[in-house]
Amino acid sequence: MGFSKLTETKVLLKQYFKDIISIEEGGEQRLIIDLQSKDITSMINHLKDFMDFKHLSMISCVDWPEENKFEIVYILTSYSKNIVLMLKTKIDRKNPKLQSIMSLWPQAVTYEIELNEMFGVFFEGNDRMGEEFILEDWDDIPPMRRDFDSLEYANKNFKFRDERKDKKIIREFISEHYDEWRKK
Amino acid sequence: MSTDSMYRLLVTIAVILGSIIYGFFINSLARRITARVQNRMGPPLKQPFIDVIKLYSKRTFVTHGIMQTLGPILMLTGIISTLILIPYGKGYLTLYSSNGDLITILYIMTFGQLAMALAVGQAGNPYGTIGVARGLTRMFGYELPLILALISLIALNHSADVNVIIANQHGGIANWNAFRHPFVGITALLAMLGMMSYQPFDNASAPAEVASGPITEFGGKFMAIMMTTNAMFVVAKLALLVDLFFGGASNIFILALKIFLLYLYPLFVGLVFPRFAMEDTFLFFWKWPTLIGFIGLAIAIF
Amino acid sequence: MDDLKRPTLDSDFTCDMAFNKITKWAQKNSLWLLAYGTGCGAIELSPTMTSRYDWSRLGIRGSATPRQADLLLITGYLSTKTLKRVIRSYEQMQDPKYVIGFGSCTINGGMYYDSYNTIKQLDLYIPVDVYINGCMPRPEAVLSGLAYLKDKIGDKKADGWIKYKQNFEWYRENQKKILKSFNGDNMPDKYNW
Amino acid sequence: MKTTKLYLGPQHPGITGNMMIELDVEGNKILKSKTHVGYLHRGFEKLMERRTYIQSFPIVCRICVPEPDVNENNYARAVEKLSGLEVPERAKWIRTMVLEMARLQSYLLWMGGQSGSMGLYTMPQWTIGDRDYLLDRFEELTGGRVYHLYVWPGGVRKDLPIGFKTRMLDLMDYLESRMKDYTKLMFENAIFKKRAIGTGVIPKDKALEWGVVGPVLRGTGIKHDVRIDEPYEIYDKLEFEVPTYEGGDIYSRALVRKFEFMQSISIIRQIMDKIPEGPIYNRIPNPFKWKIPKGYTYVKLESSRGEFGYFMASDGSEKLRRVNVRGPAYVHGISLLEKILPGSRLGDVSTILNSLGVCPPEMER
Repeated sequence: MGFSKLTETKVLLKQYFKDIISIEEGGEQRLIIDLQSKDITSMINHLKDFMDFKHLSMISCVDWPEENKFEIVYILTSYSKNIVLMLKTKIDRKNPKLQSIMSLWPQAVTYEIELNEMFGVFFEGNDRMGEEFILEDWDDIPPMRRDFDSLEYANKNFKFRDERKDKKIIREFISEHYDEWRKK
Repeated sequence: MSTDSMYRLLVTIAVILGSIIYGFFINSLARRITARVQNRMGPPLKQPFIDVIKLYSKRTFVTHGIMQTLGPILMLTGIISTLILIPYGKGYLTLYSSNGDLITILYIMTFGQLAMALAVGQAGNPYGTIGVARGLTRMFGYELPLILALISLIALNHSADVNVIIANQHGGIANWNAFRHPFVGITALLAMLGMMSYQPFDNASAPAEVASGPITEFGGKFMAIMMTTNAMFVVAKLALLVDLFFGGASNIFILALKIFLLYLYPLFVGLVFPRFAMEDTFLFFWKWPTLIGFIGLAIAIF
Repeated sequence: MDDLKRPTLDSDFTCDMAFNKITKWAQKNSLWLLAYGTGCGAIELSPTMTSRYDWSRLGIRGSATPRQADLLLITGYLSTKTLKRVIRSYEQMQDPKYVIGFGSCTINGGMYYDSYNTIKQLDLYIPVDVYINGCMPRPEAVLSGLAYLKDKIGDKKADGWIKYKQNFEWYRENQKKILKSFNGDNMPDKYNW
Repeated sequence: MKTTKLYLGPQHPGITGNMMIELDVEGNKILKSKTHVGYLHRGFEKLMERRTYIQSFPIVCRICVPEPDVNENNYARAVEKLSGLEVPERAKWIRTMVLEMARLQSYLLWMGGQSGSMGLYTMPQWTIGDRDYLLDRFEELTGGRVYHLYVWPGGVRKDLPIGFKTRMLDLMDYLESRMKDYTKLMFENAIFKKRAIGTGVIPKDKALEWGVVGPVLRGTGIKHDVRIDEPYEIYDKLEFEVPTYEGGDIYSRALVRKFEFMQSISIIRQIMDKIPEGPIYNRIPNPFKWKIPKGYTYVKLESSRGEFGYFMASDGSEKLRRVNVRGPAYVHGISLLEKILPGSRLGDVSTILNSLGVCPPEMER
C-alpha cells in the first residue's frame, strides 16, 4: 500500500521538477531527493502546499570537506501519504548561503539558527542569524564542522586530572583478538 | 510592679516561648503525617528545631537595606502583640486579652504581613514582590468571609470581647459556636483554609511558580526569624479560632489538643488538592464562603 | 592544586566555641539542597527524594533559592554556559555551604572527556567537599555520599567554603580561563555574596 | 501597567531540567516569552563522529535522560538500516517491550511532574515511588537503573531472565490497580480540572503546521502515531488503540496520556503472552573495524512525548559522518512554547511546560 504511494509520489515529483538531480527510494516510505540549491525553496513550497507534506521533521547539515561542500538536508513528512522525504542540496563550503524557509514553518527558525551556529551556514531571510543559541562566548570555528577537532580543543582549554599510573590502552588489543575470541 | 502583673508577665513569656515550641512541634507532626500519607518515613520529630538552629548559625548576613533587616523583626513584634491579646484559658492564661477585643486582634494580625511586604519591597527580588502581591490578594480574599463570620459572632453575643464569647459557649459541644450557628462555623472554617497557607491556597510561596515567594531573598538569620514567627502565628491563629468557634479551653492541654485537631483539617485538605490559580483563589473566597457568611449574618441579626 | 592554601581553621571556623557543638550538630542534620539540576543526574534525585528512598529521613530538603540553601549538588557534567550560572548561585549561597560533585563527569570529564563544551574537573572552579562517582550514581550511592558529607561536617572537615574565600584569586583565575566574557554580563569580579 | 522582565531559570524549581525562559510579564499576564537553551550542550553529534559505531552506543542513551531506550532503539535501527543487518524475531519483541516499559516509566514521571507543578505533592511521591518498581525490572533485565545500553545493532544484549514474565505481569497488575488511585487523586480532582481545562490551548488547525507531535497532537484531536503510521519493530502484530481528545488543552493531553498508559500495560501483557522463542541477536563483525556502506537514513519512533527521529549519514568508513537527533522537545520547548505562553498566566508556565513534555537535554544535545 505504502509502496504504490511512494512510486506515485516519485513519478509526480519527476514530472513536476525537471531539475531534480536524482531521486531514489531509501527503504520503505522514504524518498531521497537531490536538488540544486536554487530550487530548494520552490520545491518545499510546492511540497507543502500541493502535495500535503505538512510536517517538517528536521533540517540538518552534513559536512563534506573533501568536496568542499555542505549538504543541507530537509526532512519532510506527509501524514496522509505516510512518506518521509529527504531533500538534499549541496552548497559551497566557502560561502554557505541558502534561502530561509521560516515563512513556511515557524519552527524552522530554530533549526536554522542552530545550523548557523554549528556550521556557519547563512540563511537569507532569517532575521535571527548570528544570534547566540546554544553556545556562549564561542571564539573558535563553528564546532560541528569536520575540521574542528573536539579533543584538541578540550586539551587546549580544559585541564584534566592526572592519569592513573596503571592506565592501559586496551582498545587495540581487543580489536586484534576480537575475531578469535568470538569463535569460542 | 504588683505581684499580679508580675505573674501575668511571666505567664506571657511562658506562653510566647511555649507557642514557638508547640508551633514547631505541630509542624513536625504535620510533616510526619504528610510523609505517612505519601508512603514514606518523613523527617524525625526534632527536624524543625534543627532547621531553625542551623539557620540561626548561618554566617553570612546579606542585607539589601535597612527595611529588609527591620522587616522580620517588625513581623515578630506584630505576632507577639497578636499572641498576647488572645486568651489561652482562664486566670493568668487570659494574658492581656481584656485590653483588646476582636477588632483589635484582627487589625494587629495583618501587621506582620504588611511588615513582610515592606521588607520584601526593599529586597527587590521580582519573585518576592509577586509573592507578596499574591499573599496580600489571598488575604483580601479570606478576610471578607472571616469578618462576616466575626461580625455575626459579635452580633450573636452582643460583645466583641473574646472572653465573653468563650464564656457564652459554656456547657457541652452542642453549645460551641461552630455547631450552634452552623452557617457562621462553615464560613469561618472555609476562611481558615486561606489563613493556613496550605494547598489549595499556597500561591504566595508556590515553588514551581515564584521560587519561594516572599522569602526568596531571605536566607540565614532572616529566615530563622521568619520560621519562628510562622510557628507562633500558626498557634495564635488556631488558638483564636478555637476560642471563638470551638468552645475555648479550660486548661492548656485541652487547648493544645484542640489546636492540633484543628490543624489537621487544612493539612488533609492540602494533601489531596493542587493549588488554585491566583484569580480563582480570590473568586473562591468571594463566592460561596461570602454567601454563606451573609446568610449566617442575616440569621444572627434577625 | 598544590599552590592552594590550606584553610586556616582557627580564625573563622571555631570562633563560637560555646555553641560550636550544637551548631555543628544542627548544620549536619539539616541540609537544604539547592534545586538546580545542572545535568542528567537530576533524574536520580527524584527517586532519592520520594517515597522509596526518602532523603527527608536524613534531614535533607530541597530549597528553591540559593539564599536558603546549604548544599549545592552538581548533578553531572557542567557545560561552560552552566558553569557561569553555577558560580553565581554558589556565591549567593550563605556560609557555611557545601558542594557535592555528582557523577563521574565532575571528576574527570567522564564519557565527555573529548567534548568541547563541558568542564573536566569541577574542583578547579568551585571547591568540592564530596564526590560521588558513577554514571549515574544509584540513589543508595547518593544517600551514602550525603551521609559521608554529614560526617565530614561533624568532623569540621567540610571546609570548602573557607578554602574558596582564602584562595579566591586562584579560583577566579581558573574560572576566567574558561568563561571568556567573565566580566561582561553580570558576573561580579569581587566576591560580593 | 508596568512590564516586568522575569527570568525563569536556569535555577528555578518550576523549570523541567536546565533551561531558561525569559518572560515579559504585565501583572499576572505573559506578553512575550523566549526560550534560552544550551545549558546542557555536550556536542553529542560531534562526539559520535569521533567514535566507531559501537563506541558511540554508550553515549547515545544519554541524549534524553527520562527516556534513554528510545535513543538506543533509534540508533540501533539506523545502523541496521544502513548496514542491512537483520534482527531476530524474539529480539524485536523484547525491544518493543523495553520501549513500552520506557513509555510507562516516562508517564509515571510525567504524572509526578504535572501534578507537582500544580502543588499536588502527594502525587509525585506515589508515582515516582511506583516508577522505581519498573526501574527494578529494568535493572533485572539490563543491569542498569536509568541507562540500560540494552538494545544493540543486531538485537538485544541479553535474554529475559528466568521468572521475569511472572514478575512483569504482577507489576502490570499492580500499576493497573494504582491507576485507580491516580485517577481519583489527579485526573478527577476538581481543582486539577479547573486549572487544566482551557489552559495552554493549542488550536487544532495550527497544530500540524506548528510541528506538534505525540500526545500533545492527539490532545488536539488529530490522530497521528508513528506506531500506526509507520509500524516499526512488531507494532503491526499487536492490538492497541490510539486515543484522541478534542480541546488541545492540558487536560486533554493528560487524558491522552492516561489512556496510553493503560494501552501500554495491555501491550506488555500481549507481548508477554505471545513472545516467540529464538535467538536474541545476530552477530556483528568486529566492531572496531566494522565499516558501514555509504548512505542516508532517517528513522523515527513514537516516544512518550512524540516523534523521536534520528538522521544518520554514513560515508563508508568505521565512523559515522553525521547524526542529527530530532527530539519532540526541540519544537515543543522552543518555538511552540513561545507561541502558546503569551496570554496565559504566570502561574501556569510550569504546568504548560510539563504538559508539553519539555526535556532540555534533547533540545541542545
